[in-house]
Amino acid sequence: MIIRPEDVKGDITKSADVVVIGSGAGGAPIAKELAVEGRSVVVLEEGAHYTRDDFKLNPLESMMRMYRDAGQTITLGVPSVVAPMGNTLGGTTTINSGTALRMLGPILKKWHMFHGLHDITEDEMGLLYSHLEEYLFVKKADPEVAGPVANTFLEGARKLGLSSGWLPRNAKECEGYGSCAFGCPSGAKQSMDVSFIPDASKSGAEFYTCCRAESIKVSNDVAKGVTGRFVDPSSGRSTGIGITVEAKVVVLAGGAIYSPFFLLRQGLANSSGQVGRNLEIHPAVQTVALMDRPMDPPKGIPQSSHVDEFKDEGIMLEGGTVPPEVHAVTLPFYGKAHAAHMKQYPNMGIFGGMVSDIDSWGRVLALPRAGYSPSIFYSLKGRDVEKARLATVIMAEIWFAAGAKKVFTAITGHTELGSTADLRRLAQSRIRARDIYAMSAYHYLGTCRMGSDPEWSVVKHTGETWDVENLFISDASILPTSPGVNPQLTIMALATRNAGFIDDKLNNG
Amino acid sequence: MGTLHTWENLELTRRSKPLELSADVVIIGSGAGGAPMAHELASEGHSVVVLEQGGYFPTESFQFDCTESVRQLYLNSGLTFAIGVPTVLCPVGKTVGGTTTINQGTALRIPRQVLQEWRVGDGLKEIDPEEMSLYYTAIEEFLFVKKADPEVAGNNARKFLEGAGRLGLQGGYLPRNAKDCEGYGVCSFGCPSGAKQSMNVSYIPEAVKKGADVYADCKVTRILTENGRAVGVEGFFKKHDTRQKGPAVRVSAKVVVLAGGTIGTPLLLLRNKLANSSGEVGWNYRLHPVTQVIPIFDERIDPHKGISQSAWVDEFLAERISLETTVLPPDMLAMAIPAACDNHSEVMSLYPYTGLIGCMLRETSKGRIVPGPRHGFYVFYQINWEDVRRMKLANVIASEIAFAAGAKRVLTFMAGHNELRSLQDLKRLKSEKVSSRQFMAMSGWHPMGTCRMGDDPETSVVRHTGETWDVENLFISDASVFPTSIGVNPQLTIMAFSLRCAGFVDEKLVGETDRQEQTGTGISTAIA
Amino acid sequence: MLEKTVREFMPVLLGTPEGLPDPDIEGQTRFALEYLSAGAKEFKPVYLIAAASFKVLAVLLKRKPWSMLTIEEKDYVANKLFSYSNPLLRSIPLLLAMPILASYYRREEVQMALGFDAKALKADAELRTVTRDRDLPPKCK
Amino acid sequence: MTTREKLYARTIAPLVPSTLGTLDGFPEIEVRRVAEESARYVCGGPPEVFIVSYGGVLLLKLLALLTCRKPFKSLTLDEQKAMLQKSSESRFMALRMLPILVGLPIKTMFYNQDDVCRVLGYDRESLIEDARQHQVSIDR
Repeated sequence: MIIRPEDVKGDITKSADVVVIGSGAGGAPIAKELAVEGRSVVVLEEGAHYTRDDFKLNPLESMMRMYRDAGQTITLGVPSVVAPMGNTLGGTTTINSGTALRMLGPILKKWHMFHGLHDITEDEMGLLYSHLEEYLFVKKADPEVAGPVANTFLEGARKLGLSSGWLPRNAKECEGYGSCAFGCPSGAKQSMDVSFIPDASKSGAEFYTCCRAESIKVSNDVAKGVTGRFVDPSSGRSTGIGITVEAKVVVLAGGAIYSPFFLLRQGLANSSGQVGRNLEIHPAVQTVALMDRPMDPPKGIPQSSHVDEFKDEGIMLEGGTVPPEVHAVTLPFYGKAHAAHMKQYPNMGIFGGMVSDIDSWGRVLALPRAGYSPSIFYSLKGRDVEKARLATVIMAEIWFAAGAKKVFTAITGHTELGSTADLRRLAQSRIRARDIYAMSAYHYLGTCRMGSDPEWSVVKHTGETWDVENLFISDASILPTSPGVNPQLTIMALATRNAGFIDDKLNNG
Repeated sequence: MGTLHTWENLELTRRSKPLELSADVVIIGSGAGGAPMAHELASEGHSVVVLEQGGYFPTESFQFDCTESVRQLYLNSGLTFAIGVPTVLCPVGKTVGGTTTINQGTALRIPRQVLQEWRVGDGLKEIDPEEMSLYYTAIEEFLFVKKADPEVAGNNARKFLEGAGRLGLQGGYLPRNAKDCEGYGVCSFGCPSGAKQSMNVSYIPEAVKKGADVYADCKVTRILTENGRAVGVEGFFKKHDTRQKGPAVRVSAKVVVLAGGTIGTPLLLLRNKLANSSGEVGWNYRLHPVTQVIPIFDERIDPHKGISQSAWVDEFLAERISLETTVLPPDMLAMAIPAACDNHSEVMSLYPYTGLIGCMLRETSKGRIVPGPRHGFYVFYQINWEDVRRMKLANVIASEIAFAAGAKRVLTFMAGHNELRSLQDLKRLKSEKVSSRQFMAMSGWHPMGTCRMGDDPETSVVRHTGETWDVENLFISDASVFPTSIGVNPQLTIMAFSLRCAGFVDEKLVGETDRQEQTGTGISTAIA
Repeated sequence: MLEKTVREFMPVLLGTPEGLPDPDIEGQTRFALEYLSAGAKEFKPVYLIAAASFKVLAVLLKRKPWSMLTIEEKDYVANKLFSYSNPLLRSIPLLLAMPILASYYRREEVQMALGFDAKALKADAELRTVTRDRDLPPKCK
Repeated sequence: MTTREKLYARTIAPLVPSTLGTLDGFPEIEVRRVAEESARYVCGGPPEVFIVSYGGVLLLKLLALLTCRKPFKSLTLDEQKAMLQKSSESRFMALRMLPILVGLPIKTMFYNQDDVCRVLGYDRESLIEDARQHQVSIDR
């Protein structure tokens, strides 16, 4: 069952087979798989538990409640990237757009070749993916419900002959309320808090919400348990009530930013020095099109269509409509000009292009800062800047083919493209990383990466860390490179796979 | 029936009188850009004149002597170097049949993504992929294109594909425009058996049969224009290997087609100050930089036996990297190995045990062509930071394939990592950063992009039809019209664009003859 | 101190949106402060530094004391700063405008004018209950 | 042989033995023939290539003078080889490329000779004969 901080009176000490830190795409599947196997599972989740009644389609309030730093986390570096992260029961899956894509084929081959992960075979992943797709009701977005923005963009892409289509989403009977990123009002999106977590708690798993894990107890290189403390959801300060859990296996699933932060604070499992390094955030650059007909942006599914013509080259274009108050911040105007453009918001269409970053440098550090928050350093470099420019050019071309009057891009000097001549000037220009002003990222990964070589990786292919026995890491941080698409399904697949290994460990442990 | 004229069979001497010609179309250059168009227009019944600055060499004249054929068939006898760090060797053909006579015969279609990127990023929406595949099938059928035959392909290709297979990389034998090839391994120096269907044995003889006149040893210097329309060209005969200048030549034509190649066409335009309102002529020079990795096996490979370029791995094409096997006869390999005295001779003594894997990039770096004094020219090309990283990744993959294929040592020509004896050295190479100064032997075999095609006059030189924006009836049909590099050997794509451009030239000619009936004034009368 | 800054920059960065309801300074400032305190701890000091540097740059650009500058001139300075490719200069107006714009465009009546009716959508969502069992058709109360 | 080719052949001749390195099992190096053919090859190219190549040769000789304080010709074969080896492994790109640039035509011309190729298993006559029998005609 799910325990709220109010129900907890005094300090708690428990013992269980497995303790999981974090209930996102990495933690919840493990909790459910092991609970169904009859193991006793305790999950500590730092965020609070919100149900669909609390989601009232008001983005800013839900951001203040369910996002880390109210959605204002920014990476330090050039360009500074807005990096929203979930901090609620169900982790980031509660506040993502629900796109459930399988990882690209060539990327798995690269994992074999460059990271030595030969044990993760193609058909094993295929099995895991099909099981998850069936369990989460994954099906393609419905064109009628998707709304005019997605349909118009696909029309433009088809006119240019680019391979595009509707995205598979883990939504059941979605009616297109347009606010997946702020909690699905109708509960259609099968995020963790409505799929894995209820099933896990039915089979006996205990979820402690608003409970922040402090440290992992380790004796002669074997993880023994976890100590944590309950925090007040609104202010983030601790309420003084502690919790300690003894367990045979400890699973860290805090996400690609908070797992390494947790390990670095305690100086754990970092003999290779790779914890926190190799951060990839799959940054996205956005274009806004001013059409001549009303597009009614907030209605419909924000992320329902995609253009994957250039997915092998690391560019994936996906929808990204946002409500007015979030969109207002990204327009490249201020004062009178801003108001004039915002008046035309109903005629605006928004689309995003994600770049799978290979050259960029990213790192998570546990610097002394007020409050419990890591410092994220990231700078876009080389080929990724090129890809960001190419993604913008392709999106602008598609918008013009779909009949846009103007296209606003996120590249200084080319913020407003009135005609294809401006677009050609952008296509031929060579921009630098600091010319891109509004970049956002949603898929952080790679900070405790899997590998076959203890010098270059943090965890084995089973998810267990090289240095500390019985300490597993199962979230986005173990992915060595970006899967080229939205990683939520891949993280769940690897989590389910790790659950199998944890089960074997418990059998003979 | 047309004729193929050369310096000899016209018995030209310094004092013979100037030649006056007139035709429907004059094509400058007989390479992959000019020959298919000449054949297409000649079979449509138009009178076609092709002027080629190089000499004509029948198949019998190719005698396996590489240095001799390099001096006869290559521009500047194969010694054109691009100025930049590192200096890049840019071998280009100067003979009847152009660079196709001295290329390896690989006939690949343009990758789908690249064509889409052109249609979307560079504004060439009118190029329709289905239409292009029609041209490709027509050319492939005309040039007997088929995959290299494994028995004839040689041990180097077999070993390479074995290694790639062990790593699970997608690859295979290359389609080649060769008919019953016996694997002599000297394609880059003139195919001795005439098996390689380069232009000088395929489109040019067929075009001559259909009535086209081809003039070898004829250098074009001026393009004649009349109020914004191209009406003819001027040049002079010059024997290809001596400095001896012959009589002048003037050809008046309804349509002028430049097919002099990525270096020849911009030089002609820049010297005539033509079609350069956008200022783009000569810029955006691309060349597919190539570095090579030489694995040394412990069993005999005999690289010279077999097809020189016959197998490739296109697994990483989306990351702009393609690996192709290329083997060279001993003297060319000696030229390609950048090592000094003893270790050079040591590698050469192991020649029968060496293979060679070429790593080619679809680069994003750009260069420039600048006309120099007295018909000379300078090439500037600087590889940028991203391509250096890609080149290092390509070398790492090639070395990994080589080790998987059982190589004992792998020579990668990067200073500091000259020789990889074990996987340990490979790991060190993987972890270290490499700078452009460390590349010791880089060459670029596919020059492209100096007269870019586009839909906007300010940033491109020619329309999608191939006609220049500024000068009417002046078409460009060679690799210089490619907006970016394409990642694979471009000869088939150049021919496909040449056929496509021929369609538009034919329309223009039909329009021209109707205009003449109405106004009753022929072009030639206006000139005389 | 923070409240004075937010109130001061509200008209400048918001502009006078004709056709949309006029800004209610009180409510928006209160929400902006709440939004600022909910964010990262360092956000408030950074916000004050950004406001100060905006004023200094405005005086330098316009060569007039800050109090004499009209709304149009401040507006011009904001857009000019944003056109630079130097990330630091460009982030000043972005940072200052974020809470102000968010606080204005989250109000009910402004969203109704822009065609986004949250209440109606929430009411419609209430009717639907999505269950995880496969065979039941969608229930609509 | 133009005057330029004679000049180039004369200046490059002393470099030939050391550039080719120790060649056990190969026929004797005919220094004159290799030098003349390299000169003919380099002078066939554009004038800039001749200038750079000839300049390289002079620079190399100057380098020998500076480092070993003796003109290149008077150095023993091993000293010459040691100097070329050291220069080709230096950190500076210019010094690294110098022996390679100068050695390029010499190596090509030497390994182009028929007798040397035969040692490497590349028999030109038999290939020519074989090609003559396999002439391909392109009748459809």
